[in-house]
Amino acid sequence: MVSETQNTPDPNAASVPAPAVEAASLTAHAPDAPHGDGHESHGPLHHHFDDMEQQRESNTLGMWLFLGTEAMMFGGLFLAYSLYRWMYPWAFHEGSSHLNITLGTINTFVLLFSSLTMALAVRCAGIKDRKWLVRFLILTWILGAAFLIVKGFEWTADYHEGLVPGMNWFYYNEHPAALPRLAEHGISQQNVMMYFVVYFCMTGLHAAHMIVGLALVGWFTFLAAKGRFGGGNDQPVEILGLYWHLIDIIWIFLFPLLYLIAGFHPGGGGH
Amino acid sequence: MFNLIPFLLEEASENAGRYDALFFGITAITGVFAVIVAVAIIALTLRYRRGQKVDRSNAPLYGLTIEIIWTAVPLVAVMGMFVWSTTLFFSNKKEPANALQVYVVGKQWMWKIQHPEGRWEMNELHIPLNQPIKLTMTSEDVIHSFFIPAFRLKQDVFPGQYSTMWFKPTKAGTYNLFCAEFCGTNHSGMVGTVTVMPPADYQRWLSTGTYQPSIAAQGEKLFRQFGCSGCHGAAASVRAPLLDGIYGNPVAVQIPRGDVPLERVPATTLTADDRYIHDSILLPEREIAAGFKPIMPTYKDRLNEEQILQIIAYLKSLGRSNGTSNGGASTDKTSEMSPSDYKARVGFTPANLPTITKNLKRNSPAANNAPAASLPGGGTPGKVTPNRNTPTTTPGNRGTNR
Amino acid sequence: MRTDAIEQPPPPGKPDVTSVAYEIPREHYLNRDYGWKSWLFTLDHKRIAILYLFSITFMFFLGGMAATLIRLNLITPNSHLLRPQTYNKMFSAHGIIMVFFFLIPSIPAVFGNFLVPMMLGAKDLAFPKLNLLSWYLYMLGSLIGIGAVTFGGVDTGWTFYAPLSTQYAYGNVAITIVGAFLAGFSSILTGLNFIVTIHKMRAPGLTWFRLPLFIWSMYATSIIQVLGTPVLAITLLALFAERVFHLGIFDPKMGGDPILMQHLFWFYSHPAVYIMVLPSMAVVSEVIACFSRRPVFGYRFVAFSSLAIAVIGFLVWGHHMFSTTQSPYASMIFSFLSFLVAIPSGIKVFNWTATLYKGSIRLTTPMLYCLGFIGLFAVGGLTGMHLAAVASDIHLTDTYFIVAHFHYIMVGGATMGYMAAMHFWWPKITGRMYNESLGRAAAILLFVGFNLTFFPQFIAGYEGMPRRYATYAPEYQFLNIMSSAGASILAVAFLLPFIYLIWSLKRGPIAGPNPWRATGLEWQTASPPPWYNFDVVPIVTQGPYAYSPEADELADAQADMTRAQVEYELTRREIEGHHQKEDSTRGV
Amino acid sequence: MTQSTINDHLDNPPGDPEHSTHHIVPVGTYLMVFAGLMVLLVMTLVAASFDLGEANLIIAVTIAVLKALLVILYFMHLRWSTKLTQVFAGAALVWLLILFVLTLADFFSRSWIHMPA
Ligand code: HEA
Ligand code: HEA
Ligand code: HEC
Ligand code: CUA
Ligand SMILES: [Cu+2]
Repeated sequence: MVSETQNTPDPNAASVPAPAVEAASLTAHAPDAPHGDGHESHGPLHHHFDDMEQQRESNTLGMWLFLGTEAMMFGGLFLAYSLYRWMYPWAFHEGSSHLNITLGTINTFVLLFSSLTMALAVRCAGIKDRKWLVRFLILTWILGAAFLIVKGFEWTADYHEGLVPGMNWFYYNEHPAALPRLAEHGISQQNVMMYFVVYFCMTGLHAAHMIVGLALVGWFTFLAAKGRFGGGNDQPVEILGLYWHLIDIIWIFLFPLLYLIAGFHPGGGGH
Repeated sequence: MFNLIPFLLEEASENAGRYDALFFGITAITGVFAVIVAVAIIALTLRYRRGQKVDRSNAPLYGLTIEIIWTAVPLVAVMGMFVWSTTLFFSNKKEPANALQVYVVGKQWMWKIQHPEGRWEMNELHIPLNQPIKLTMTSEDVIHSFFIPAFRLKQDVFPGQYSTMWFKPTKAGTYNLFCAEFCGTNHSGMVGTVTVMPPADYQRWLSTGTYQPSIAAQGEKLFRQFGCSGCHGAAASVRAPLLDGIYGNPVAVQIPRGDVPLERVPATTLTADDRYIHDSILLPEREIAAGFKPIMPTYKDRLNEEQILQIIAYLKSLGRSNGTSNGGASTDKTSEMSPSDYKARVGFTPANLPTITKNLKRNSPAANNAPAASLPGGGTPGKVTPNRNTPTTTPGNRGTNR
Repeated sequence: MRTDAIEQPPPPGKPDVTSVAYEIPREHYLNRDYGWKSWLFTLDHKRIAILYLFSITFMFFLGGMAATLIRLNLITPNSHLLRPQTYNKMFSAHGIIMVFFFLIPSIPAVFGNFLVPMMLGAKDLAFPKLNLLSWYLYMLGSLIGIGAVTFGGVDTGWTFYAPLSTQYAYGNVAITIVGAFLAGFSSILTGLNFIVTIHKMRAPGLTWFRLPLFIWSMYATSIIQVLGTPVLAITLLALFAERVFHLGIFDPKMGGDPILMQHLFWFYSHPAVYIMVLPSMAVVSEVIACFSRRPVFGYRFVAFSSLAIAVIGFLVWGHHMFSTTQSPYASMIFSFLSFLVAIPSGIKVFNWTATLYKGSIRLTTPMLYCLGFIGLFAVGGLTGMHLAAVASDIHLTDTYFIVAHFHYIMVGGATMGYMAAMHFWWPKITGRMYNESLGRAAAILLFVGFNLTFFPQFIAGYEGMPRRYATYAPEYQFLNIMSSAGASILAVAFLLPFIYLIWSLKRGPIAGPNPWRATGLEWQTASPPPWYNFDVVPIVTQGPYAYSPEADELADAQADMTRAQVEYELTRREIEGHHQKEDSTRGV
Repeated sequence: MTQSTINDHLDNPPGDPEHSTHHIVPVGTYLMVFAGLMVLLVMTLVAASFDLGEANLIIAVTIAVLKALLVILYFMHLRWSTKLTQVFAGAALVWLLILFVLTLADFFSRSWIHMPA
């Protein structure tokens, strides 16, 4: 099985440099001569790539690898979540019932919608439609910002209710009424706190990614307006899109896992 | 080369002999390979040094057969070692029923050891010869590790959970006791000695030296002081299980999940070992005695590990009750429970009632000091490992379910 | 590039004679432009490699200083030299620096950076800017890190176990964590860059099975870096948050679980040990082939064993937790998988050994280091079997047996591989030869000193001496004195190359493009290489390692003739009073 | 140009390489996908409004996975990406699986040895 690709050394290998350099190819590969095979190369080609195709594929691959690392990173938190939810089912139920499902749903909608606009932006870049590219980017940015604002409201609410571990945790001192309910389930406050620790870690890290995303989208809008993504140089937008969609996907999981533990009861409250 | 006498470490426990066999066994097996590699490298290097006049013609570039050989042979070797060590590992898991319970609490940077009779000592462990000992250990602060080289045993000790290990000392003498898990500034000072003495001497030793009221007595004090008796006492108004005789016996419990109402949670059986009682006190919500409302408050911040150990000792000393209680705990009650009985108490008949009663019946004889099922040597699941129901009964209960 | 450079290979071993036949090429990557800007803002992979070379070597010496203090302190049982607190900070600093700031980046960031594009016939890595960024991240991280461990110090060990690290430890844990975190990201970027480059930028005709084994190993390493490191990152973040805000994610008192932290930590940190050793294996494959003038035996098996190690390496982390309350069943599974990971490593060892067969072996400095690697790695790995076996690990865990185990692999293995690479590619990187006999002496000294240092620790470990002990029971003193004695030899053995390599920069004879008469693509261009590595993009027509002893003899004959010609040429020039030597050095 | 034998079936998309990079998806498709996402979002809430015990979690996660798949395949063009890209996207998931399965296996199996017989 090994033989066919296992090259037998030829005796003069030592003196003739291997691998041999074919004269014919020299002109074709003179350094620093950007050229595409077949199709004309467009957009800025970095010196160390041979052609546009190679550059494109490299960038896409690189971005996907990066998304992989992001997935693994959040994975650690999802693991902690799974473990503690398994350990303290009722506490998580209790904690989750403090969240505002309506706002959560709105945010989910907003983020999914921003994914759509971002996808369309990428498409516009692809078909060199600068006007709409800019518009969709702006729309995406607005939606992203909206998401963060809503999240901000949720967090401040939690803060004032005293549901922020490590910074402001007094909810159960102020709502002695809630204590019987805890006792009913024999929950200790601390395990509810654990829920909120996980909640803030996950949403916090996610929000951090959103902020980075917003900065990039803003910057790209500016560049797009200056027409930097015309002439076949649409890939940066595509790459940005990938990042944006990943953030969206993470939220897709956060929403049911964090907000809906206690179930969704439009007729008021988890209880 | 390890076998040179000065390097041989004393074998002072039953386990030590078997351990050394394994250790030197592995050393021998791997040693063979090490020698083969070393010899091969040296020989080949000398033989084919540049300038040596040797036949270098048509040298092979690959050889499927040889590759298979040096894949398969090591494979066999490692599998052999794996089976050997794993069998030894599991054969050491269960301690004999007559094991003597000793409690160990680690704090930065000392070991506090309590004998059931109430004799307590610091950084020293005195034990009778040829008597299986079971250590139930926990930590007040960080992770420590209880290490007795002469016994070839080590067990990490975690805050907030129990780990246990057991051994049978086979040789009188005094041996090193180390803390093996880095635990801060004075880690290397967290050392002591283990003294193995003939039973007679041990009895004499017990009766001397620093005494405390026996652990059980202290536990009883706490039991009243912290209001346990207010609910668990026979005369209590609150409906809570009587705890007489709960220790070491199977109990019917419900394991709540998420928002599923308690009545809908099928009951299952666990053994009320140290871990179970420890968790019942610190995390009452985890396992609810079947048929009771989960109104017991947690004592997480009020009782420290040492006190809990004392309470457990007390509960253990209570022995069996004659079933005048409503105790969801006490064996004879639950085991004789008919479906109607059960419904009357719990308000529903669990799907797996037969299994429960079967388990309870099977285990009720094991009403001695030794928990029917608890785990010496290796890892005892701590508080982080709620006793989910047996795979055979309602498997649904396991996992991150609601 | 002077073509005759390739046609007249110097007789191996004595380049000093013929080197006059070569000149340092007029323009190369080192002298293309000057000034600190041209270095700190360079995007050239070779220059970034140099930046890494300096910073990483510096880190190694720092870690070594700490090690020196550790060994000095352990000469006496009751810690005469340092207070226990200081000792704890020492081995923590030692472990953290050596692992996060030295060994993990070492070969990939230095030689990987330098060689991967050249071996692929590419002009640079796929993402030069990321490459530079990764160096800045590394610098930031390591500076913060060493700052934290030197001023104030950290006393958690390199494993940062909670709740010790989150509540009870004194040192500035949080800052150190930030350092390790940044270094982690630099490592991710490097790996990402390599993967893309290897997939997308291979020279025409360079199919997967024509790649040097160095690339295969580097590829496997990169996969671990990309998929494993993020988990460490999040773990460190969590520890940081817990230390600063007291969140209690891992704090049992608040319902957290310390064992979860250990799982997360080792999910990265076991695979990380293969990040440390796979690159050294990469080096060994290259060097062994070159100096036994034989293609690596069983190319495909060696290539795939790298991937196998990378994948299986991700399934065994639980073997660091046998003595915790980990489920016995989980322990059993982890033990089983840990045994399995031995097999691919074995395949490598055996194939390397077989490569020597019917070769024409030259014991040059790099070769000595590599043979050392194989032996010491085998011992280290085989003692790993004692630890993979649950029952026997229970006694050995957290004793000096562990310390010996991983030093055999990380010092005797990985670090020796680093030294081998340093010597093997030094001529390529600098264009100069170092002093061969000094090199050999250092290599042998290292081997001797190493075994004297760490073999006694196996015994001490079996005897039950716990690790991370500032003071220890007197019966272990004898073994520790041996160990400390060895360490001082080690120190000398590491200092020696440091000196003669620096010396060679100016004084060393000029190496020429291919002093070892090696066949790798990187040797087909001038040394030091030109800015874009190759004046022409090579087209690959055959596999790596086209060595053969017979051809060697032939080439030798040629070389002898060359030498004769050269000597003749020399004398002629002498007569003409023309001082070739000075001219040639001017090129540098 | 740097395509080699192995490369050919790894780095190249089925069909014209051009499409691997700028594949222009009709707007309609995007709108359809978005509609699908909305439907799933509603389903999530509806499912959560019933109390189905364990089932709730399973359903919720399943729906989330479907949503993610839609985004990945269409918005992120994975459907039209090179095999190589798809492989790496998959790898991340496999590795996540390793992390979860082996870790939770520990916690879930701890109590087994405690079960009465
Ligand atoms: C480069 C670093 C490196 C490498 C490559 C390895 C490789 C291996 N390690 Fe090691 N290890 C560490 C670094 C490393 N380790 C460190 C730093 C620690 C301590 C961490 C800490 O707590 O601080 C540690 C700890 C450690 C432990 C935990 C000990 C404990 O704390 O209780 C275990 C347990 O299984 C282990 C096992 C192994 C195994 C099975 C291999 C295998 O990969 C080895 C495979 C190689 C061979 C087997 C040799 C070659 C093969 C042959 C010659 C063929 C024939 C072989 C057989 C027949 C078996 N290691
Ligand atoms: C790449 C990894 C690496 C390397 C190269 C080394 C190198 C060395 N290590 Fe390392 N070591 C670790 C990784 C490494 N170690 C890790 C991860 C731990 C665990 C930490 C923990 O428990 O958390 C550890 C722990 C550790 C211990 C155990 C401490 C304890 O548990 O109490 C000891 C004890 O002997 C030790 C010794 C040495 C020695 C003598 C060297 C020698 O090889 C060093 C030789 C090099 C030099 C000496 C530097 C070069 C010379 C100079 C700088 C000149 C100045 C010095 C002199 C003049 C003497 N190390
Ligand atoms: C508010 C009343 C109350 C107090 C005070 C109380 N308990 Fe309980 N305890 C209960 C109830 C009700 C149960 C049964 C439901 C459950 O298992 O949580 C119970 C269960 C238990 C169990 C498990 C018994 C079984 O059958 O499973 C143990 C052990 C226990 N308690 C010990 C203690 C100890 C020790 C204390 C004091 C430190 C204490 N309890 C204080 C009400 C109380
Ligand atoms: Cu306690 Cu180390
Ligand atoms: Cu490991």
